[in-house]
Amino acid sequence: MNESQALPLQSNLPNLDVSGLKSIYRQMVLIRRVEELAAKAYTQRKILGFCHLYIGQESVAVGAAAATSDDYWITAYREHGQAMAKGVSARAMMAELFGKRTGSSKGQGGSMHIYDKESKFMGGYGIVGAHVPLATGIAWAAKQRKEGRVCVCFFGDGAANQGAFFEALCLAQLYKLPVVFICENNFYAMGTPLHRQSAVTDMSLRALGVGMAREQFEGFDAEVVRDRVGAAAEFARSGQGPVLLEIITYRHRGHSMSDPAKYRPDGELDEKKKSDPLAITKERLTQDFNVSEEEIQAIHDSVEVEAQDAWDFAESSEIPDPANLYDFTYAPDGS
Amino acid sequence: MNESQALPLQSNLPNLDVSGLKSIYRQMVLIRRVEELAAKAYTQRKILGFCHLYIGQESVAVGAAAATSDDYWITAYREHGQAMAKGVSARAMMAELFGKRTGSSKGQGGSMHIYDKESKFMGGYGIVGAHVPLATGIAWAAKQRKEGRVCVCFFGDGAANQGAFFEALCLAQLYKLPVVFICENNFYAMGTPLHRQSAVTDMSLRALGVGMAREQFEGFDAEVVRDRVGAAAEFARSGQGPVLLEIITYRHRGHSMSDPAKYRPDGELDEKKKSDPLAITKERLTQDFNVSEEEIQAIHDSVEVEAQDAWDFAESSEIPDPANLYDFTYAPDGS
Amino acid sequence: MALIQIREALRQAMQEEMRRDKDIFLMGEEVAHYNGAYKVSQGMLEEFGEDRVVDTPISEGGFAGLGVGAAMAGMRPIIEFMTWNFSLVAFDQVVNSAAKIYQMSGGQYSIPIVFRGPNGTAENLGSQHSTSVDSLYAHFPGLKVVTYATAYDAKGLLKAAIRDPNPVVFLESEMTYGVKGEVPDEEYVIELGKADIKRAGKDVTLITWGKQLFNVQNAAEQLAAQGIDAEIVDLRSLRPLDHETIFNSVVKTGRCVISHEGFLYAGVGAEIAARIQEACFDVLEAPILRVANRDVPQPYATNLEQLVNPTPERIINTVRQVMER
Amino acid sequence: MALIQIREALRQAMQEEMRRDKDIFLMGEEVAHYNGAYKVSQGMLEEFGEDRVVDTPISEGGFAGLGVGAAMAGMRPIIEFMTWNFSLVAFDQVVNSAAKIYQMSGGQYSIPIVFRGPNGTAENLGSQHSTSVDSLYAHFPGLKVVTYATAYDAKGLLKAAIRDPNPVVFLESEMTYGVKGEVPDEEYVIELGKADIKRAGKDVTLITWGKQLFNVQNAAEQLAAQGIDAEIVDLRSLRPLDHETIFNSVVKTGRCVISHEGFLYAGVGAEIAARIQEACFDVLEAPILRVANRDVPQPYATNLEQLVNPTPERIINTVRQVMER
Ligand SMILES: Cc1ncc(C[n+]2csc(CCOP(=O)(O)OP(=O)(O)O)c2C)c(N)n1
Ligand SMILES: Cc1ncc(C[n+]2csc(CCOP(=O)(O)OP(=O)(O)O)c2C)c(N)n1
Ligand SMILES: [Mg+2]
Ligand SMILES: [Mg+2]
Repeated sequence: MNESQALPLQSNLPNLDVSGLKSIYRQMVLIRRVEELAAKAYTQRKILGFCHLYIGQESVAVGAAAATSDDYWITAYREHGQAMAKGVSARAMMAELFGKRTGSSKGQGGSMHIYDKESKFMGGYGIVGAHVPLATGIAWAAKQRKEGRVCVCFFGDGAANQGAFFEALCLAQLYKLPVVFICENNFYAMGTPLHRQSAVTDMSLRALGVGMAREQFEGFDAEVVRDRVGAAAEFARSGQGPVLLEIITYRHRGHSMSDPAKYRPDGELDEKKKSDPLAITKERLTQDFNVSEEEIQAIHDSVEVEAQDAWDFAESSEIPDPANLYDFTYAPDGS
Repeated sequence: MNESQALPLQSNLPNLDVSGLKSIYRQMVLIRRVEELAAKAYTQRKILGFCHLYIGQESVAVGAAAATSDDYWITAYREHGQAMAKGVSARAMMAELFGKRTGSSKGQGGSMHIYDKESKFMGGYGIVGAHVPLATGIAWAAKQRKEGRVCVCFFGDGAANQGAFFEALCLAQLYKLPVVFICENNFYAMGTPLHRQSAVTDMSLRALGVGMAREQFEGFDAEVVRDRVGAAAEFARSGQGPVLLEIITYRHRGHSMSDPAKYRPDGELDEKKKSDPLAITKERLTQDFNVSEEEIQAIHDSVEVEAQDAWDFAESSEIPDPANLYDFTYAPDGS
Repeated sequence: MALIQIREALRQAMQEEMRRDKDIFLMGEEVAHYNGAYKVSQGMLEEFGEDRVVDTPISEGGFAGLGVGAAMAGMRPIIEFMTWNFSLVAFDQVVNSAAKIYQMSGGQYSIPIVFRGPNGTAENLGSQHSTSVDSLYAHFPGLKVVTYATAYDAKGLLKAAIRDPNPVVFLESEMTYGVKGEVPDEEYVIELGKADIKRAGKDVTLITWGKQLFNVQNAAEQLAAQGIDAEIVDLRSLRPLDHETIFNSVVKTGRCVISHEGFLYAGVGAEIAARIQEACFDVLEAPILRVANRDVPQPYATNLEQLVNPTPERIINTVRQVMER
Repeated sequence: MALIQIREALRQAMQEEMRRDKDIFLMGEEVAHYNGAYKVSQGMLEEFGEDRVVDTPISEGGFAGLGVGAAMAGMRPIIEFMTWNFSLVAFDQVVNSAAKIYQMSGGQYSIPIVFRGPNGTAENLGSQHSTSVDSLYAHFPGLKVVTYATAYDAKGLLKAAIRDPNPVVFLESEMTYGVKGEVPDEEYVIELGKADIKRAGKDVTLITWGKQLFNVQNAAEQLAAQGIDAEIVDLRSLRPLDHETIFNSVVKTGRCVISHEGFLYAGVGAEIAARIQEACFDVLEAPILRVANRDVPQPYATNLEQLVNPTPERIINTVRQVMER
């Protein structure tokens, strides 16, 4: 009772076939391309405010989505990739970043607050750590209603120092709620490297203090992420309680568009780029599944079209109607 | 680096001689007697508001004081016993409870907010868990000024669910601050037993998540508490970092004066009273140190005098001067 | 009509709503097995079971957030803070999560949640246990803030709060849980956002809310004996505010005193004064005065505490000042 | 005199004080190795070392509490919140620990601490990153609340805040860190609690604080061109308030508009309006009006955000309304 559950857990997901893996690859390429365009739009001041890119971490969101497509997701402000992996279209995404009424949050939220009820994407949040308790409530509802769903909750290594995170772990374990907590350890919280923000650098150890099942693994390979998140989700879904996963990853860009990321040790970025999620999955496709370079190129071409279309859509959409300014403060009676 | 320090730690305290043990015994008897009088005064409405008694837990405070008399202490609202163990006189204590200007906080604080700068008693606090971060700051100051002091921080089993507690653990371990965290596990947070408020019931496990040294032990014997707290304080004092101690204890009364404590299982209280701290130390004195029943009685007699004197002092002291109402909001310039 | 305690009125409101809608649940410290720190939820665990009346660990931020998440996913949580003092460790969840998700999501997720518990000063609890949070929460668009003084209002307003699709901050008082009042046998709901004239009068408008109504009523009776006929406006809802009732009364009397618990500085009373002087400038015959706590952290000692609190005596003196203009 | 950015003025204030008193240290997220999220503390790690310029994990409640504890034990911490939005997870530590320990201890422990960081709306940051905390903290006796618009005020006030034996909430703005202003070469300190007349005028009093001063100055210039001569009172200190300067100005002009960032409801502007109408009732020729954020959570889209913010245009229109009475 006082001991954390031994892991690794068993995953019951069938192996991915080539079309499944191609779709994962395409999704990762699309996220990266949309992020690149977002960066470009930001420098053109078409996107404003804070903008935190997901480039380098695509395998985490896309791998996790392959295992939990009908489950709830909730996350922080670095959520463009997660939103798209879960089902937000490139158009709705980009339009939100552009602050247009066609955006996923109608231009109210912006980069940090993408929501999509349809795909059970419960939003991106700006107060570090504060969304983690929300995950326990979503899981509470799923459990009470016997939906058989879990809530997947993403947060960073830096967030694992917040009291809100800890309280959520305590509650989830006490009530045995179906939450898969995913700490995306990209080794930095803004400019602060992990070893200067936490005495332990294996963040999955946080689970020990509350007796929660846990696992730490590298997440550059989307297939591995799919498998391990699938296993954790099965565990949580079956009523055995929550799981804390620490997925090791890396962000290729600065913390946000305004961070030049000068704090990285020389060579670190180049070293990490050797395990670029896109390259890993591409290699698997070409080496193990004999997918041709032409097919790969076709994926990239179709992504390019979709991403450009998203840009065009965002650009040509209308800004929010000032007449609706007061419509988003209170839900109307009866809703 | 990611592993909690192995315990038990070594204590370098010399054994207590008979006079040391007698003084511990006297202190425990005094605390109990003052608490009993506080209960009586409460029923007479001489003491008002919330009043949380320490009866049953005396060995923890008195044992800890024997090991850390010149160190800083900070605690929650169940602090009468700790305040007295650390050096607050029965008079100043009782006068504060009576809301008199001669009280330790001049009648401003009341039962939950006893302070005494002189004896480095940094106060009792009313927001569960919120004082735990303060301990890290006190230890920060002690460390910066190379005082060689530690900060001993008491809190309950219930408090170990608060985010503030967790954040304090993280900070203390990251900065290797000289804090001895003492979780007084009396098995209840108000009416909620431990197993319904936490998935793990060994609260010292909380340390694992941040890589902190830890130990769990029974604290009914003040000598044991002195030894183990001494060991933890040595460890922290020597610069090796904080320690989380979970000291198992029991409160004989309800949560506060207004709680009839009907939630206890039948027989539990009687069972626990078999390990009454006063009885244990008394037995040690009479059996191992050949202290006579007359000497024991003399201790009780002198305590009775001191406790009654405290009551009389409190009763006869003046209430605060209304003219000073505004003197406690802001410290004057230059202070 | 039945004469019941306020705690029973609140309990009935929760029970009736929970019977009606299985998505409603009550969560907080000691609400289940202990039957509530102040016995508001007495017997509810027995009726509704552990899934719907839920004890929590001491982690207000955590379970307030749990409630918000559950609301997003379609449930209707009632989150009890043992007292609102303890909500200050959950402040961010209330003002940044509950209050803003409807807006941040562009209207996709409404947050039908009630946060409730006792607010303000009780007696001799010291400064950390005596905070009135009224203005802290009423400051934020996205929240509704509701309070009551009588059993009738308590029940009708809590039912409305539970049915509201928005986060409602519902302010009670441990000092008055035992106060009895008449409550109809048949079901009723009191619309949020409507003030109530608790006493009609023509000389001066007294604006108040929450248990401070009792002090104001006491003052009004004494004033009546002195020939001053005060009208009492009990706001009940602090956000939204019922401008119409407030302004109509002041237009009628031309004079106004606002009395509330808690600190004066940037309190709800300041807001009301600011609005009244704006809307009723031409009819005001005297400045609007306020009677609230004196500007110090609440002291423990009884004599000091009484000096700090907004007593009937202080209200009377202030009204006399206003009348003498 | 030197022409320097506000961030440099703030840095100089901290540096000068830290050189003078080794008990002062700066702590917060990214303040040391990263040189500050907004480069306010640039170079300070190098000068003062890791013991006195300290990076923290993301745990505002934890390190705010650490600061309070250190202050109790005799140090003088400066705690930086990367922005004040994030102080909301540390709210309890500021209002229940920092603000009350001096009182709870019967005056034994003073808490000489400065909490500082940028406050209020920047641009397009969405609702969770755009909170103005002014009134939330000014509500509490035990705290002082200070802000500035110019480099000169920034430096002199921050030095005073650091020297103050009480907890000071010091409100900055990321939008103006780069704004330059003249600062004397010799040392100076600006006493807390003193407002400053930023423009003398006779027709109407404009009260403001923080970076909103720039909008108010802009409005005043346009108004001058229209023949309306406005006096601008820059409060600088929200708690304590400088009644004398405020009331003298309103007595002179007979008209008043208050403009500030953040929400109107129970904002600091409400408090000032309430006090002015009380103190200056007989001289007021028009109601006191307020111009603040519109009552919605801050939207992301630029056109909506501009609609929400208290712009010079809105100030001008409001002043004209007041003048037409
Ligand atoms: C409560 C709070 N404190 C500080 C910030 C400012 N901030 C935004 S992101 C961030 C770093 C978070 O790091 P991590 O959790 O590792 O996530 P990552 O950015 O690496 O994805 C900080 C300090 C914030 N948004 N909220
Ligand atoms: C933040 C907060 N939440 C709730 C309370 C009400 N409360 C006071 S004591 C207590 C129980 C604390 O239990 P524990 O930490 O085990 O300490 P013990 O009373 O057993 O000494 C509660 C819930 C509070 N004071 N502060
Ligand atoms: Mg990170
Ligand atoms: Mg306990």
